[in-house]
Amino acid sequence: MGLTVNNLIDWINNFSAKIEQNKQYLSDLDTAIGDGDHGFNMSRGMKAVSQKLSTKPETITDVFKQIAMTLISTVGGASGPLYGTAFLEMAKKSATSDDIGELLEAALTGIKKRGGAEPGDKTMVDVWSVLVPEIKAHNLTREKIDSAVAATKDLVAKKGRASYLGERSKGHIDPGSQSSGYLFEALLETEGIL
Amino acid sequence: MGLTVNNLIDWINNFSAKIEQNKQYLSDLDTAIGDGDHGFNMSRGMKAVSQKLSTKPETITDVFKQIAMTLISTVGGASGPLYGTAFLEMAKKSATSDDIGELLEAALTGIKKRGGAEPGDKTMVDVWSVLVPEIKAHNLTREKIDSAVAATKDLVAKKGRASYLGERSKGHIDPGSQSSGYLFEALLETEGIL
Amino acid sequence: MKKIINDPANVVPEMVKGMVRSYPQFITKIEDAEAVMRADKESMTGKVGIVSGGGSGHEPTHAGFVGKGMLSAAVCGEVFTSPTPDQIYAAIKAVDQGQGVFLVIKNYSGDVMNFDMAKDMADMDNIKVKSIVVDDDIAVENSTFTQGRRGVAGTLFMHKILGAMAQNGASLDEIDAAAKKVLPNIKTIAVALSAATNPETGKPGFVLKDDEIEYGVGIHSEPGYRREKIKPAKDLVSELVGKLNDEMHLDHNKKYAVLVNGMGATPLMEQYIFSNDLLDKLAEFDVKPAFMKVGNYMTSLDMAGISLTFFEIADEKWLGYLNQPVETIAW
Amino acid sequence: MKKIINDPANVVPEMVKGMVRSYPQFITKIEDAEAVMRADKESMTGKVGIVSGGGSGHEPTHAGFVGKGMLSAAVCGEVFTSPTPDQIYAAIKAVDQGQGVFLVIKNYSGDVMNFDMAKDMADMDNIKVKSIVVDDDIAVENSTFTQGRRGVAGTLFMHKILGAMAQNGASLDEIDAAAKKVLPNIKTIAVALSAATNPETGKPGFVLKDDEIEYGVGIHSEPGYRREKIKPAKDLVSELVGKLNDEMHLDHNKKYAVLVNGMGATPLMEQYIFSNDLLDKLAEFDVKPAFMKVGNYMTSLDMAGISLTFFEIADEKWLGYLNQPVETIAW
Ligand SMILES: Nc1ncnc2c1ncn2[C@@H]1O[C@H](COP(=O)(O)OP(=O)(O)O)[C@@H](O)[C@H]1O
Ligand SMILES: Nc1ncnc2c1ncn2[C@@H]1O[C@H](COP(=O)(O)OP(=O)(O)O)[C@@H](O)[C@H]1O
Ligand SMILES: [Mg+2]
Ligand SMILES: [Mg+2]
Ligand SMILES: [Mg+2]
Ligand SMILES: [Mg+2]
Repeated sequence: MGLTVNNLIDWINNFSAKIEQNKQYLSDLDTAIGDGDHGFNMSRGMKAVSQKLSTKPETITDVFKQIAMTLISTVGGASGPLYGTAFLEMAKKSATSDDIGELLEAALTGIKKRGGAEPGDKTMVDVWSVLVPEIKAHNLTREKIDSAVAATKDLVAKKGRASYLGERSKGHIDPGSQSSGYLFEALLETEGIL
Repeated sequence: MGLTVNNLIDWINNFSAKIEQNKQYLSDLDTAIGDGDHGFNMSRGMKAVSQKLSTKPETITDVFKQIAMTLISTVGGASGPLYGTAFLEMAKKSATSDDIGELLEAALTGIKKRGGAEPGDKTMVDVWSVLVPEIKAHNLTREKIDSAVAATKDLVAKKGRASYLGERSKGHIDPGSQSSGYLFEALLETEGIL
Repeated sequence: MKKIINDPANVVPEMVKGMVRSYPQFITKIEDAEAVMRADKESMTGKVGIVSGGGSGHEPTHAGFVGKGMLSAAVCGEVFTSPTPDQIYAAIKAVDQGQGVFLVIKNYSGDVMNFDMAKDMADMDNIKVKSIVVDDDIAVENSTFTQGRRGVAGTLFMHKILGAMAQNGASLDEIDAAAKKVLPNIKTIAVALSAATNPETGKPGFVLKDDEIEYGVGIHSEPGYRREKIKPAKDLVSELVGKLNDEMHLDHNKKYAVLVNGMGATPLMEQYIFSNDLLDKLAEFDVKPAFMKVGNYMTSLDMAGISLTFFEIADEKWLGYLNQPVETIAW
Repeated sequence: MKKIINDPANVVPEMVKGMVRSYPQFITKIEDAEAVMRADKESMTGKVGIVSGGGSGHEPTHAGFVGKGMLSAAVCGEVFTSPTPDQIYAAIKAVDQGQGVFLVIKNYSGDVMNFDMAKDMADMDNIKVKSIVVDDDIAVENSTFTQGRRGVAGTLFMHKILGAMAQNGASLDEIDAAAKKVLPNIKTIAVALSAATNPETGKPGFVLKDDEIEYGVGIHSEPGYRREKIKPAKDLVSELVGKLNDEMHLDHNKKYAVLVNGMGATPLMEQYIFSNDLLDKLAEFDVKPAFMKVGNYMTSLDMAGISLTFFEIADEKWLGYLNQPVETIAW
């Protein structure tokens, strides 16, 4: 078991498919507490990524780097730099490690640094910080993903566009947490990585 | 029988009341083939006229002049100068005649000169040019007024805003003809003038 | 109807006050009239006055174009209703410098009659007045037996040319001659996505379905020549340019000024997308505008849509007049 | 959704092309980026560059303010979406004259992060970059633990002040110091009558009833602080001025610049009526604006509504900067 160029690309393409399928749902979540574009932003970026990866890079590091650069240069908004930074940190870490848990931990550190959000701020950080330890402990399950995503519903946003709503941001799932949920679902479904 | 300051003012106040009552209808007619303001234009003007006439002028000529000047300075649009000119011409004529038929004939000449419209152009000229001869012949009836107004329905407009519609102006009563109809109805209802 | 107003009956006086108070450096109110004149009176000394106006609801037209190098005064009628002769006359009188006053009138029977009556009043006061009636809207069939065509956004080019000439010291007769020469070179055509709602009536002038547009509508929601399903911007451009070309016969040896005019509620984004397609279309004729403006200039309250004006620059001097700097709120 | 566009996915590049092609005298496209820079490159020689930008849909902001005396370049993201770091970096690189580049960023997490990453890229290329994050929208509660307040229409005053300073030869450090001093003096609050419809989503950001308004909405249809029945313009003015006064404590011994900003679909007529009531309200505080602008400057596509910005002129020089002439499409 371990990360390879092939299963990494499978994971990402699966993520991309989930984004495409749930584009409208993600945007609807963002309409409630943001500006209604998260699905479109992610879809624009992941389409470009899949397109890019159709020419297979040679190393895992190259795959991560290409994903990062493509997301950074096509998504924009808040999710572009955050997902971009996540993959960039994984690219860096992959020079010295091929452990998916360690890579994702580096990604989370990057996301937190880039956006300044902490757990509880109702951002994707909430999902990542719950699930990364589970991955490291080889305990990731679909239920855990779903509950991590659902748990953002009751939080009051402190970072991102939803923060302008204050208390009224309660009662809605955070769109970036939902898309992150898809990333982890896709990981769970990809044979051979975890 | 004859025109007096009192019955002239009665006539005009009655006209004013009819305009107020049918303001929306006149504007609706104007919406179909113009810009939807004829009722509002006439209402604004006739309110000002009634207000003005609450201090009774001394002579018939003064009454006509006040009506004319008030309409000219408050109505605007096409109907302001046309009705204004009509009453101005009646003021002029009233120096030498108190025959309502002759006065209205002078008014009609003024309207035609001011606006350049001829009978058949689907303007108030159509109603005036049918009814003035009837008044001169002491033959004005409610039926004749109604039919003169209704007859504008099948015409194609050549002057005024409705002319931009060409053939499509057919099938709608001309708003200025309808308001002129009210003027003649009010005249018919006023005791002692005709 | 949801509007930021107080009493629908007072929208014009309140607007005029708001405008002169917001921009005292450019315009000032003419006493006892809903009309504005240049604040910079010195710039008018010894010059012919240029006065325009018409119904309100077309802002920034006309008051936004009052200032050094453009209009001397603008008269603001009720919404979509010609101003009255006394108001127009007040403006004429306020700006006359003994050199006469030139009136720019849009071709609506109300405007024509009211401005004519004002002219009669000025005549009695020995103020020399000449005028031009602008009729640039090609949506309407033309005929000498009818009212003829409407005056719409192309009127701004008339304002600009004559305003520059007056500023440079042209006489009333020279301005009159130039106006006659400019007139047949200005043509406009519009497409609407929705009608304006007059605050007084509270109702839109017409209602288009969610996927319908109408070509050739006027700036007071007068009906146009065809209704159809919404099309891509490119196709709207083709339709409008086609109509204008039928009238003007675009010629790559000639120079054109172009005005892409938003009707009020159409975002600049859409106007620029339209402009991009327009410039592609003009390139097919090997035409590149010598002068171009894009924005909300002659609006119709909250109407959505765009009008397109071509102005053939038949006299090289006109390009200079178009580019001559002005001091106005909106040019 | 009825819009004058071609493909919703292409609105930004088509708009940028339309804009630079319509106004080549002011702006030119930066190669391989959805960004524009001054056509008048000479006016930038030896000066600090001022770069701003953000999501598109706020036209004429930002590209309409690029030109001599104001912005050096503007980056145009997708509709309501921050531009990407490579695009921002391309603009920085295009305008840098060795004197450094100053970035004016509106406070949205996306903008802040993308501009930060662009700054990192510039650092690696040894281009000196400093920046300010504008957060003028007082609708949002402020706290150091949250994202803080949004950047909205007041950003234009920042652009104008810094643009004038750069034009006059100020150094990067001087501009940085001025930006920090200007920032707390700009406050904005809005009222919306309807939301914008993003061409990509095809849906309005929120839906208000036929007689409802919402105070405090953002320029991307972010929700505001209160929804209620529409009121007369006077009362809207009272609400907004009240909110601003709570923050700024209007003082007749101080000078203020005022921006009455239309959100896109609100006619100028309504903006001027609002301005008239505003000036009455300010007179109650014995305040008369030292500088005022009314119009569509920082729009939100086809949103209907108005935002009101007060800028306390804490330094007399700022008034001069506001009045300093510029060569842009839209100031
Ligand atoms: N500062 C931040 N730190 C971490 N995540 C953030 C931050 N700001 C926003 N996000 C995430 O980004 C998501 C919104 O992304 P998106 O809608 O694409 O961008 P934008 O808000 O610019 O429109 C939010 O749901 C949230 O999960
Ligand atoms: N040239 C004209 N001659 C005679 N009557 C005219 C002329 N132009 C318009 N009208 C009359 O004026 C009426 C419209 O008046 P109104 O709606 O108040 O003015 P406007 O058309 O300026 O909005 C028309 O119904 C028609 O009867
Ligand atoms: Mg979003
Ligand atoms: Mg009418
Ligand atoms: Mg009218
Ligand atoms: Mg966004």
